[in-house]
Amino acid sequence: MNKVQIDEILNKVNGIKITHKRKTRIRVDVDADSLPTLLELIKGRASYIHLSAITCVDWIADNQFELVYHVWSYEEKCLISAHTRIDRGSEKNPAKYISVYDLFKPADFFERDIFEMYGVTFIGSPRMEKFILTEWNGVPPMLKDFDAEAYVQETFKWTDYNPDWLQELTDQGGGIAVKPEDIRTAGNTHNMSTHRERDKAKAAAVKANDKMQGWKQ
Amino acid sequence: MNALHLMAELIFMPLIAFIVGMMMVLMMRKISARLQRRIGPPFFQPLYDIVKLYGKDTQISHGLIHDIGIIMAVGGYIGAEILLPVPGMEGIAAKGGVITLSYFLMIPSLGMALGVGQCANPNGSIGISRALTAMLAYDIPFILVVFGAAWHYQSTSLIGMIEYQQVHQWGIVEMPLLAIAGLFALQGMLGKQPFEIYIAPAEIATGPMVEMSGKYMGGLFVMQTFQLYTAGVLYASLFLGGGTSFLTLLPKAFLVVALPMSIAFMFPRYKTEDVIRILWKWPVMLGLISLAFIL
Amino acid sequence: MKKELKIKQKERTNPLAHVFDDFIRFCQSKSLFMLHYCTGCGAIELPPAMTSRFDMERLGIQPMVTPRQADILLITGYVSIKTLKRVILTYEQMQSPKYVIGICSCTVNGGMYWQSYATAKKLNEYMPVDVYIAGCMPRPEAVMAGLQRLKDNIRNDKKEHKGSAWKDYFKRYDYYLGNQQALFGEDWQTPTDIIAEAKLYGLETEETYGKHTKLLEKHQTPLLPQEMRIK
Amino acid sequence: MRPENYQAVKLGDSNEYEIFIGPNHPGIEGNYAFRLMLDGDIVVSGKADAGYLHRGFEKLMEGRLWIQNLAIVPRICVPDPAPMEVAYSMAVEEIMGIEAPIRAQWIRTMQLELSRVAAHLFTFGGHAATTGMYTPMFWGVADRDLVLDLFEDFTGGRVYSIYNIPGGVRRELPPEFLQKLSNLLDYLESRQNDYDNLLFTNQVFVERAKGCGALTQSQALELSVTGPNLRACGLAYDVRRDDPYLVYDELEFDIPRQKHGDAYSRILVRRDELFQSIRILRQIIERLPSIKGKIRTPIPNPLSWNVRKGEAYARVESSKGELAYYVVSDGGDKPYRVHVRGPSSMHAVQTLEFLAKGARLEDVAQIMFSLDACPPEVDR
Amino acid sequence: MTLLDHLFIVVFSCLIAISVVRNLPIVDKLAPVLYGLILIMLVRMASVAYGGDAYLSSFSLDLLGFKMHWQFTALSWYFAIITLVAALASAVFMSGDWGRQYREGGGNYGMLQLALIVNVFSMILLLGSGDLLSLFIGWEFVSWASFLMMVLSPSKLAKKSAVKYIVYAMTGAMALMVAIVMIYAVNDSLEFEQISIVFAQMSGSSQVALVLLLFVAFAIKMGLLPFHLWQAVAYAETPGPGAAFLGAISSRMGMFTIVLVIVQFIGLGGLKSVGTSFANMQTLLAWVAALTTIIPTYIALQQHDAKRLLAWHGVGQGGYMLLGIIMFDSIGSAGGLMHVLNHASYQAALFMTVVAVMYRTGTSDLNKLGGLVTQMPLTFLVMLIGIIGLAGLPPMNGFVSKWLVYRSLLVNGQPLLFVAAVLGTLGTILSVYKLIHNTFLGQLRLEHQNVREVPWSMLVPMLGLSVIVFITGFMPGLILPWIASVQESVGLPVIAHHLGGIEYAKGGLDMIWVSGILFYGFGVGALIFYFLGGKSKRVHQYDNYAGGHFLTSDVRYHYSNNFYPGLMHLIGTWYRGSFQWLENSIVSVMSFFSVFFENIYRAKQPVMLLLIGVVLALLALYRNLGVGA
Repeated sequence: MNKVQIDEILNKVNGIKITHKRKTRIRVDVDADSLPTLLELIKGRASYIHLSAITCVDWIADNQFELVYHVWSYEEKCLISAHTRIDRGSEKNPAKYISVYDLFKPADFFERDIFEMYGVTFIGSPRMEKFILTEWNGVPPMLKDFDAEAYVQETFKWTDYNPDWLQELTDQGGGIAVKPEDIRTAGNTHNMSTHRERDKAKAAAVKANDKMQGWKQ
Repeated sequence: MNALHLMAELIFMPLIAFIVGMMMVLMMRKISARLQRRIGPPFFQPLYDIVKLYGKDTQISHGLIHDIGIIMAVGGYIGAEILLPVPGMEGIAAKGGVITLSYFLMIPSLGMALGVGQCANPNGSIGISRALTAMLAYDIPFILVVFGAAWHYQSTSLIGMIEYQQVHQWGIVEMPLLAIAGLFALQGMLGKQPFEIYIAPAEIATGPMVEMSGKYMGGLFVMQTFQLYTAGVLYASLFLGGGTSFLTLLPKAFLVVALPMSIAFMFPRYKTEDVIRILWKWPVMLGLISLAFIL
Repeated sequence: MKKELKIKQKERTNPLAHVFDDFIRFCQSKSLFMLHYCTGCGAIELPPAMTSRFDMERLGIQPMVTPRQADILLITGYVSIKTLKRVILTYEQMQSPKYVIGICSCTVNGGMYWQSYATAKKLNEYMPVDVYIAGCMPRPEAVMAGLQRLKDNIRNDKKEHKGSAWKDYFKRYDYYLGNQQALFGEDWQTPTDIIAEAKLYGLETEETYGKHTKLLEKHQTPLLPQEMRIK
Repeated sequence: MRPENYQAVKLGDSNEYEIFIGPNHPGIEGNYAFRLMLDGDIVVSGKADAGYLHRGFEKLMEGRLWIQNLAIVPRICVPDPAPMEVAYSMAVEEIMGIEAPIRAQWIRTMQLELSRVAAHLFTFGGHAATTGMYTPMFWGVADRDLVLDLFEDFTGGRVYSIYNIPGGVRRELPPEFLQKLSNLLDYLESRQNDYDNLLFTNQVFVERAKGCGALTQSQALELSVTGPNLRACGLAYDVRRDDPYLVYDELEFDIPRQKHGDAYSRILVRRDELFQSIRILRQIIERLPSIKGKIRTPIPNPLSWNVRKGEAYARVESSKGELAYYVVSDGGDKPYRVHVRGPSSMHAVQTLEFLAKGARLEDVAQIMFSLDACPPEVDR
Repeated sequence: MTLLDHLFIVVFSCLIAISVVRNLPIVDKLAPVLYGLILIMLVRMASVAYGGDAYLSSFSLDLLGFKMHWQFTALSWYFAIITLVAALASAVFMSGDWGRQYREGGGNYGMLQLALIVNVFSMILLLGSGDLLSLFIGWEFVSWASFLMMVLSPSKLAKKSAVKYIVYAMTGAMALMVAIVMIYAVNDSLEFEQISIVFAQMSGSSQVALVLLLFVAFAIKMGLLPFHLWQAVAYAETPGPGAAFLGAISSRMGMFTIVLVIVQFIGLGGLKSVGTSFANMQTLLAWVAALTTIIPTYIALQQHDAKRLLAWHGVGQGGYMLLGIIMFDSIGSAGGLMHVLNHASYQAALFMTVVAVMYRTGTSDLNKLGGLVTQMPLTFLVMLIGIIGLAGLPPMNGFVSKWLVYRSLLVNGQPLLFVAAVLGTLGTILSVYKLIHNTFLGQLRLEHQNVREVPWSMLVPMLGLSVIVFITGFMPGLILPWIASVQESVGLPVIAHHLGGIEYAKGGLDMIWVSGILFYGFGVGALIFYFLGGKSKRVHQYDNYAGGHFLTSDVRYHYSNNFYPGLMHLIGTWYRGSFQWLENSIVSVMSFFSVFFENIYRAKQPVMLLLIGVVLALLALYRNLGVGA
């Protein structure tokens, strides 16, 4: 199957944008509605039977989640990455999408992973329950508006670090020459100043953290 | 037999068994280390382990039967050692004989089974279920061997058997097939690979030992020393002519224990049904052929 | 330095008691069973330390399967919150004297996962740690050296008091419980009754109890052993 | 746990009972758990329980510089860390549109194959230990240690080498290194007979492993099984051959495969792969001295390195199967999103649950180890 | 009036008394007293068990021209004393709270009491029989008495199994009758002595027929292979202490008649003369015995119900008795005979423990129990002693009798039988561990959290029986004189015994020493345990290793079902394969007959009398014909 033939099959999907990145990589962008059709099409017509991964990307600025389905064909030796964007939803009305479990069995794992890491519910996925984060009660942690660092600073008092044995070493003239907190503050000003929306995100994260005070139940 | 002599035997027979058994444990661990290209533990390691376990500050018990199980396991073997004659000490071997001894050897298993049962841990219960099944497997060839030996020596008393062999030839010369069957049974009795189903750490997390801590575990370690000693000395008495002194008996016993150990670390474990199948096939066949010659 | 807490333990009157104690301590240092629990990536350096090249068994150290049988709990690297709960359960199920060795930098202060929302940072807030072996990850030689240090600590415990950190868990249970509650929530409860154990073995001090143990008593489902009774 | 979990409840009428394999259990690989519902010794159902090793890697990487992330990527899979670095570097290179110099590519290939040798040696022992044979573990780990010595020699780290960098590798090989490598390969080949006698043709082991956890090819494809596990089902699929990266298209090697898809086929595939890797390494030893040149394409100051906007999906063949990194950059100094597709995330969850169902309790640990699942790849 | 007459009168009056007061509350107190009275009567006759002469009854009865008479030999006395001890224990057991619960549950308690005394009466009658006719009548009585007890349970299965039993029993009775007729036809006499005389005169094929007929008759009662299928279900369904009584002694009446008729009057010579030298009748019977030890034991291993499990063991242990007695030497027969008493003692105790557990928990399903040891420790103790006895481990009495049987097999050079016997013992160990594990050990279920120990009225007989199990194991010399007298009276070689066991060239047994050493070992073990180790702390069941997981209450963490899966993978197919056709064929034949007999059963007692009448009429007819010829 050459480039033309695969394009022909792909073009059956409405509003598709095909990018041939290199010989073994094709990027396609489709609407959320036509993605299942596309997957069914390339699985049935072009032997793309190996679902390599499903990735979710949180485009918080656009208020959208990008779902990327990486599908490989053992015969064509080519990987199609199907990109689609869905609405990011809100806390009350979380994002929803349709499951592709009936097409690809491994979608069970990836969709469950996205469910707990991003909070996207996949309709029709067999096990929409927690798997890795069974003992985590906060917001889905991979969301961009969850600031892990702020959360850590608040939960773990790990920087005031004075164990007995360290004190003994310090008494003998050894120990930690530069305190971790000094390094941290220095590092912050130097390295992280380039982050575009650092302050904005930080503020949002603190807000989110305030909301989820009740996670330690 | 005067009372003093008997008292001495009651104390020294288990004690010797314990000390020799610890050396056998050491030998076992050294053999495994050598096969695995290691150095292995120091000489007193078995003693350190047992003292350490008995010296634990805290330990848990799941109830009285858990305690009694360990007492039965150790006590049953202590009783068995007194039924097992060694040079210079006959204990009460004349009052029981080899059938009684083979029954005595089941008491520790039953004791351990009871103790483990009260732990309410399915890993332990599966281990016991497997251990009892393994007992069913290895006891059939073992009992054939005992039968053959008793018939051949025309005695069920181990003293009589040893005397016969001292006068005539060793049992292994006169009944080689039966002796081989006995080795098979021994491998099963010691619970070493390929018949190690009831410990099986990767499946049931050491099975019966799963809830044993401190002195409970220590009891099982003591039991292991007795087990190795009993197996070695019993086999040596049945087939290798026993011994007139410890100098002649103990090398035989060590050799008997070393043989299964050296093949054990080269094999994985069989599944339970395969254990029965193997142990009921080859050693039983050998035993029956041998019995056909003897009878 | 934290103050020395006295436990109400009976004086041993037997003149040979010290000899016995020394002997047992000597055997304890010579025979260490370590728990087979790979909590993190540092576990990858334990097989080399155990197997043919470095052969831990020649030092009297061998792996054991369940916490009941083991003496050493090796925390091999970062502990996620989910693991930490299991580690605490496992630690409480182990029988004293028990030792904790924190391997890898992550057990010291979180290591390179300081930023992570899912890992606990300082292990000794949740249980007394005997020896830390820093490094990411420490080589087998370092692991062996750490274990050797632990052995020395146990043997010289009478003089240097470094080999009985496990008593600290009973003595200052309230502190450790407090840290655990802070992380896992107020109604955190393990099936092991540490307070009853401390009472039974005479290891309780005034710091065994406190507001956190009160909180525990308030929330817990009492797990008393079934007593054998005839009537 | 919560107090309500201890309040006694009435149990149902079912005679099935539960066994917990892991996290603290010798029958589990790493810190992972598997809950079994058993009837007698037949597994009625198994449920994987992950998250014990969860560190939030993908979140961590979003908060660190491109170059900082190199320090943590290998920690995703401990027994076989090298493919992680390489895959990450390859993904970043693809976004940046740069390519590592040819010599660096050869060195990377060598690193990957050495890592594969080490990982397979480790796996044999683990697999054998689940059936009760511990000697291969002692031998295998000790021999793996010799490989780790070489790693230490040329990267400075025994396990985590952090040797790669987007654009190439950090250091030139030390002198005499290839000779040492050649000696090691001689030694490993001389051990082949010992391993065959001890493990691969051991009658009892063969009896235990044959038919244990058998997958058909169509089941394997349906479950996205990759790597040696897929090749054990008869499909000679290998990322190195089918989606070539580095210099694999210049190397000669076979793709070993077996027919039955059971534990024995899987371990045989790994055994054959070990010797194929040795073959590849021999070719590298032969050709590497003739390939001269730089080992690194220069990149800007890594502390303020903004990778241009884009995304890349880099795949490599690790010892466990197809490993992929999906990296998205929004043009900042940190990755916008990194998704790690570990091969074990397919093997350790759905495949394991599928194979455990109806299996015997004796076989569960063997199935897991024969799949060579690596839990941190699931948890990340 | 001899002592035997007194005995009969006392037993008969007890029967009358209990049948009169059976529905009054006083029967609870009266019944144990009456059984005690009978026991005292038996003890007064004890001289017969120490080498004294047999007691003859002065009663005799002329029936259709036959003179029936009764006698009490050492053999009769031995079985009678076991019967009475079992009956006394059962009566005490049901006299208190158990009986109350049984009544409240809608059970017919009066009928149960009546059934028990009828059983005792009929057994005494059978044991005292002095000729073939009184034997036959006693035999019939025993069959119907057991039937009376079995149908008491309201369950449908019980009724069905009781009918199945009576079908078998009638078949046996027919066989016995034909055998009696065969004997009678030759010499016109029904005295026991005629058997050996007649047997010597018979042709080869008649000898085979006679032995087989007699054996079939007795084997059915004893539940020997291949007639074992009725027994376990029938006994297991019998209510409470009735099961204990039946399981302990009822089927041993078959053993009694085997000893009385086959061993005493046909003898080793007779059995060996039948068939070829390679496969004679002794070999056949020995193999029947061996298979009886193995097959029911391994069926027991598969049971989920505690009572069934025990009942199947009851079948299996019968094999040891026959195996011992069929060896015809002093130790073997002593072992076989002694096993009757030993088995009765531990089997009754075990049944009672199971009934006690049922009394408290309402179930005997092994998958629904567990962890009761803390709640019912004394019951556990009794069961422990009982299973050690049943498994035949030292120091309990089961060990002594099994040891004797083994020793005899060894002396006689029977390796295959020896292995078969060991196989049976090992299977027993496996299944009794399953019994005690699933009942008393493991996880305690929520619904059993408040279960308490059973009341003393139930504990006393259980403990009493377990004391017997232990004492006769510790000092088998208490029983061995009785055995020796029995051996003497039936013409077997007599065992040389002392208080601790037996004397035998090249390896005897002294249980006082053996038990002493065992307890010495336990003592040292306890010393090591309590003085060398530190204090231990009791923990809750949830504080348990679960792979590092938290064990919570919703987890079923008790391994009970399919307890020996490894073994079942190997032999499970045999159950389904090779035994199934046998059982199927017998069951289908039986179900065909049972329709017929159920109708008879509906017509009740008159039919029983009718049947006896028919049998006797046939007998008379045959006699007349014989005279005529």
